[in-house]
Amino acid sequence: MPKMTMIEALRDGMDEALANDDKVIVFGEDVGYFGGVFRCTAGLQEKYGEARVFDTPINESAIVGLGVGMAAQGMRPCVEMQFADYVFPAYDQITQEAARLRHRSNQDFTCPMVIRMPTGGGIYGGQTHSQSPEALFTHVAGLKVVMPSNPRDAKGLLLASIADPDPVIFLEPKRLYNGPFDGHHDRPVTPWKTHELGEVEEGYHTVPLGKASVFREGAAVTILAYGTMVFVAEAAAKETGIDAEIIDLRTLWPLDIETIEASVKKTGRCVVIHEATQTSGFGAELSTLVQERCFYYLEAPIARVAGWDTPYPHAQEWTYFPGPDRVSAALKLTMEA
Amino acid sequence: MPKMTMIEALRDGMDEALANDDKVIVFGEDVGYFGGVFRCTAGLQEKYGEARVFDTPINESAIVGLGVGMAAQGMRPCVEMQFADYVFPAYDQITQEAARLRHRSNQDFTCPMVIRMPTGGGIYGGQTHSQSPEALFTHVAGLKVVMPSNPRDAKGLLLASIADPDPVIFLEPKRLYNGPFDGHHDRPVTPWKTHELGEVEEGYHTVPLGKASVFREGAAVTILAYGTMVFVAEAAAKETGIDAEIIDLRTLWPLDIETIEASVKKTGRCVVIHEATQTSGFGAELSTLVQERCFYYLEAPIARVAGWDTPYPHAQEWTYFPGPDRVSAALKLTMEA
Amino acid sequence: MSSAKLTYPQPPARPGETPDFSLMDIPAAGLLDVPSLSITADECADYAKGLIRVLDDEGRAIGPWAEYAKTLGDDILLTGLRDMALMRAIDTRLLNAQRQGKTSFYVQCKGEEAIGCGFQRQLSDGDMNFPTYRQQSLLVAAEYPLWAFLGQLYSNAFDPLEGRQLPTMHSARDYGFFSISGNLGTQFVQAVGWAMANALTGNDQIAAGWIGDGATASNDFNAAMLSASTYQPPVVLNIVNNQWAISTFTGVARGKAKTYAQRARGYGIPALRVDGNDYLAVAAVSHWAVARARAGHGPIVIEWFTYRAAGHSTSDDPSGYRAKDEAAAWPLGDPLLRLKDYMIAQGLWTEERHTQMNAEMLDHVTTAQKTVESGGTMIAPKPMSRVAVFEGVYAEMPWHLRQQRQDAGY
Amino acid sequence: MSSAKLTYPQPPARPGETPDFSLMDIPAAGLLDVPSLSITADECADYAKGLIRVLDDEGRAIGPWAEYAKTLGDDILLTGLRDMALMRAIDTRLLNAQRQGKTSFYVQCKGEEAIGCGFQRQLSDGDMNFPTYRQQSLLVAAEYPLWAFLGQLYSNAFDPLEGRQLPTMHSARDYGFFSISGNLGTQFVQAVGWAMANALTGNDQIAAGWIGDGATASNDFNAAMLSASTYQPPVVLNIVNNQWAISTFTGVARGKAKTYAQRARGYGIPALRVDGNDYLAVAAVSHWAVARARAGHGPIVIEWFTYRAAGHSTSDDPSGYRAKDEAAAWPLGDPLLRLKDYMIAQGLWTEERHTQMNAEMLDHVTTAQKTVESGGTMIAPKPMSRVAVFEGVYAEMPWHLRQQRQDAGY
Ligand SMILES: Cc1ncc(C[n+]2csc(CCOP(=O)(O)OP(=O)(O)O)c2C)c(N)n1
Ligand SMILES: Cc1ncc(C[n+]2csc(CCOP(=O)(O)OP(=O)(O)O)c2C)c(N)n1
Ligand SMILES: [Mg+2]
Ligand SMILES: [Mg+2]
Repeated sequence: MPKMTMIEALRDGMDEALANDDKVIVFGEDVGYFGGVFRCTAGLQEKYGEARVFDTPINESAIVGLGVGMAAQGMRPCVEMQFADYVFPAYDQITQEAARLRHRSNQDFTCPMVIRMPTGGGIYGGQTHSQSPEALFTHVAGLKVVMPSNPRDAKGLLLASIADPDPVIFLEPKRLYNGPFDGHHDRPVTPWKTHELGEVEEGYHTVPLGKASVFREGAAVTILAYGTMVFVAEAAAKETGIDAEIIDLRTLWPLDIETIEASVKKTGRCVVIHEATQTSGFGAELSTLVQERCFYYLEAPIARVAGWDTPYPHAQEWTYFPGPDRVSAALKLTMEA
Repeated sequence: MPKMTMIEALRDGMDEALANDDKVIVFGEDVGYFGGVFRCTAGLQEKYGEARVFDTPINESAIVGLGVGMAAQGMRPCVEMQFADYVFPAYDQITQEAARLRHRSNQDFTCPMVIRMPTGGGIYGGQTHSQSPEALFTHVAGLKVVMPSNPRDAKGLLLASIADPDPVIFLEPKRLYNGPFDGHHDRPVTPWKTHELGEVEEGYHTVPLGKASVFREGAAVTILAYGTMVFVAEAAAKETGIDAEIIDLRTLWPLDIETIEASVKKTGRCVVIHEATQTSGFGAELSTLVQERCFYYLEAPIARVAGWDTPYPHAQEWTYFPGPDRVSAALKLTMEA
Repeated sequence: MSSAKLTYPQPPARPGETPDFSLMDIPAAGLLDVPSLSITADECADYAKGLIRVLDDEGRAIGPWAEYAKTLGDDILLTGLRDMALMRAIDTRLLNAQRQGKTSFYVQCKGEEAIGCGFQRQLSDGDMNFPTYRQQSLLVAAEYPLWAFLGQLYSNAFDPLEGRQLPTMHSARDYGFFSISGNLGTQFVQAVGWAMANALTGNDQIAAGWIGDGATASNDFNAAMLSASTYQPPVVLNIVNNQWAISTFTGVARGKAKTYAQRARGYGIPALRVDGNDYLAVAAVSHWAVARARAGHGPIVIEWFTYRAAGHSTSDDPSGYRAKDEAAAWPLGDPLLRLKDYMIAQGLWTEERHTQMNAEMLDHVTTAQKTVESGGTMIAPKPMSRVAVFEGVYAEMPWHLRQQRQDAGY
Repeated sequence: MSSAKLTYPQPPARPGETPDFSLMDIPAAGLLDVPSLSITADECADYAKGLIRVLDDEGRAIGPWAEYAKTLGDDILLTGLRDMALMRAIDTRLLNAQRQGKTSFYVQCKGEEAIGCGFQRQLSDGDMNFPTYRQQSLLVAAEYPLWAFLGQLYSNAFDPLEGRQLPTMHSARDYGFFSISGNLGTQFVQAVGWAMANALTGNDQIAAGWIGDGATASNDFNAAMLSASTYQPPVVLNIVNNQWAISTFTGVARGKAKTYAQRARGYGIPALRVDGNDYLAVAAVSHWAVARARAGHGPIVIEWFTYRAAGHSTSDDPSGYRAKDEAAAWPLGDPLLRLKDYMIAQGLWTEERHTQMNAEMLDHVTTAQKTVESGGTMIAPKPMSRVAVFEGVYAEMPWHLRQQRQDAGY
């Protein structure tokens, strides 16, 4: 299997989708001629033409609003928000229009659309290039929310999302674009080509939505993670020597509750981690579901490790980022409890 | 003390604020000449003039965006979103601008602004006149989120919010505008004048933000509720005969964690209820905080009762609404567990 | 002390004052030509400032647009009259039903019937409207079955949407009527997206966006205008300027611009202003605009100049913010009466036939109403599908909704 | 088969092609009069289509605006030259510092110096700009202390924002520079709100909004225009049209409209188009516009016509999307050189003094840089206040942040 970065895998996925189904169109700010500020769509306009891959004005609400109209009329738009931090002008179109169109019209109209967005920090982007808005979408009925943690899943999940009959929020952990990042920002970056998950299936191949993957098996404690935090969890497990089972959610909603429940009932302990600010983050829903369903199996309180309840700072981003040390501390506490 | 509906209490609060501080201005769609579609600002333009109370174009982003600029320049805007369902066009201005201005400018600029919005269902308003978006604001660092459940608190909390140095999301449970509603939609409405909480302090008087009130004392189980659900909780407690302690949060964020912790440690049981859709709702944060802080005191799983994860339906709104029967069932389960 | 003073746009009259439109300049009928389908924004300054009218103040059809209207054939007159009469009969009966507590909510089209009725008749199969709640006249002229129309308003067993949506928020794909959301402005840009899909798939269909004067203030008005200008899809963007947005005078949304059509021109989109209470002008301009869009000349904006004769909705009482009888004082009259008078003058119609037609229409609606009410009303409700709450959130119901449906007891 | 075809606006040249502005029509200098301060949108059609220029292609100052500029006194020339030279020196040094890994990010103002430098010098104390990241020239002309300016760019102990914000997102209330957010468009309407507060408190101050050509597409552009038109506050709304939005040709945001100024006119706001690379034109029009706003004639829009000579930011390489040396081909030249040549022609300046000035400026910046770098760089960082992360989220730190601060270890 070819080795790819996550950027290449996403590009390959869109390439497959464009080749497979002429209803698929790709657009967004700078995604056309130039191929996106992260180059995820580089070369696609040249290959498929301007009618399939094009630049838009800087208006996220228009990008999604046009997408809703196109999707309802049978196209399959796969649009890009240049950064997740800039999705909010489109928040009304996504949550009040795309999310409810099928329901409110009694399936008279539907909205098969994918909204891609580079997510999370760790690139010194400051408060407007670092946010993780997943919880602002998991609260909204009618949306699916996906976040891959590696190139292989990225391609498969993206193709599954484009094929999905409903709107999908596709969050791309930009800190993982070029390599698995474990939170040790002071160490050299390992590129994806040195990692097995950098091996990506060729051709059209999907990873089903709604299925988590057990990233690392373990018996002592369950770590629920997604995106960038998966590798941070791995680092913490290794460094503490705690036999943690790491579940990579892959799809945040609808959630793969069986896999989670089975794991926590096995380990009796659970740590929930994410990069987004803690309060009302998706971790709260995870912690609550685990508590509701595994209460009598729990040997320790469910711990949360998340970003602080502050804007994402620029110079102090490693103070903000919930790195291996904070996760390790939570793991130890949970084991000792 | 005079008896007021919640609408009159809110109007009285804005009247006091306008009289007290000439930096206070009130504006929004139809709030000026007409006094708002719920009449909350009726008479205020006549009393204070168009420069203090005025109509705006139908552009929620402009309403908040203008408010940010005015607040930064020393005014104290108290703006109205005609319905909470229509706050989303302003979501970018609220979460990316108002919420972060103080922090990002290192206190060079601040944003003392109140954003009022009629919230919740029960008035056959369908999916665009019924939503409860609180969790979409509690996740955002820099915002305060307030929701009164009665006229007395409504006035006091509104005046405290207007006096607050930071942006406050002020959610008004519209089903409680005219009387305490316990979820029994098939029974006659009791007006506020027959309820002691319809008695409102005269003059300038605040209810501090960040302080919950123990709405009903009890020893068996703690119910965490806010807005409309406070009276639903009361009905469920009465109908089940369960000695439930009902905590009316009043301020959702920053949360009065001491009061909550003390109560749950006393009762050992907790039921969290809200009208918003369940997944990633504010109940998830409440349940998680209680679990994290009271784990060893819990004798039963923390239960959640919330709106279903669907759009708010029109004809079937009582199927959607988490009424006394659903709360009672959860209470019983929690007691039996 | 500053010299800067803020302005707050004021309506010509408020309650207690006499309605007054004397300062409103209303160009005479027949002044404007029928422009080439390929007219540009630069070329249409007069159309954005002026007013396309066919029927003059004496009820005569005059000028180039009258000629153009003739080419649409004579039967458009009777069709238009019947469509508008039916729309008004529905308003009458449904307002009544809501007052009786049989339905939860209603919005009247009253006074604006010509716009939706006249426009719809110029569309072809496959064309799609993105309407607002006040453009139900499009459905009437699309010959949407009355039981379905009323069923949605009664939110009962006859409701194609199974009670999910607020009355007047219809959805009828096969009748060219996109699902109404209730959020203002959002669907104007969706219409542009739909039209782009039409062009991309080369299906020869067009889309029509609809927005009220008040909602032109919404940000997605900009999203729609700019997208249409940049990509040039086959879309007709309709602005229904009925002078009011609930209690708010149209000047608040228009600002210092003289017309909404001029705002569209600023985006480089040609725009016309039309007497929306003149069925012949509506039919003619609609035919022209639809032809232009279909011919590939790109987007076109039409400002329909009209007056909201009724309250905003059944939740609204206009006596609190506008002058009594302002509707009666509207200089461009009532679309139904104006067309009727014209047809009588042409010898194509009589008072008797008109009275008879109105009676028939009321009858027609009343009969349908009886049938639909057998499905339940707000005061005498019948059980509704409660599964409908959970169905259609996603194409396939995920585990959490299956579980919630069970918890709900079905 | 449909006749509707979508259009996708194209730049005059792409990589591999020769830069080409031949189709761009650039009116001659001196054609437009200085209008009355009370000019209306209707009256300024020529100003929205045309281009206000003082310096002609031969570098002479001609026409009514040249006369007007003279009334600002001769020292504006040297001041302007020095401001622009300092701005460029900062660009040179900071680009370099970022390339060396000493800072995380930088945005050059290069080629647009005249606009911010010329505008700021016409403002008074208390006036407030709502700038974008590329208008740091406003700060230079406001004589913002260099250590603070650079401190923010180095995100170190010298940073007034204590590292919270991305470099170039300055905030300097006392220098009339509003905190930059980084989200495009949002602050244009905030400027209108600030100006409304000015009018409401009668403080005689004005506000100035700034937006790029690409960001005019954002929805809050509409929010700002409409609010300004409706309430008429004392605000100057500046559109910096530098032909590019990262890799996107300005035509994508402009659509089929010929200018951005015309879009403003559609809202009923008077709008002028100005050669942004002509310091004299900038100073004159800025003085006029600020006077108009302060005098209470309401909002005014200025489209500054210029060219983004550098890459979008240090994260961007324009060779991937635009023709090589396009900046050099820009028909309106370089603002610094044009002013220098004019001053030399006027006998007010010499090549020698110019070279000397540039050297001084570089020196000046380099010295400040040394001091500031002593506070730490990205490659040789020094500990930063980590409490700053938690402070200022609210006026008073709530319990959960106090706890998180403890958990963080300080
Ligand atoms: C985003 C949004 N804000 C506010 C509302 C509430 N609202 C419903 S109708 C209306 C007035 C609309 O006026 P106009 O656009 O002129 O249409 P008309 O009712 O006159 O046909 C308002 C403010 C809404 N539905 N959506
Ligand atoms: C809402 C939003 N969307 C996207 C971006 C990403 N972005 C940053 S700058 C930029 C281009 C802006 O171009 P323009 O407005 O012309 O300003 P210029 O950079 O040319 O000065 C984009 C798309 C953003 N900052 N905010
Ligand atoms: Mg209207
Ligand atoms: Mg630009």
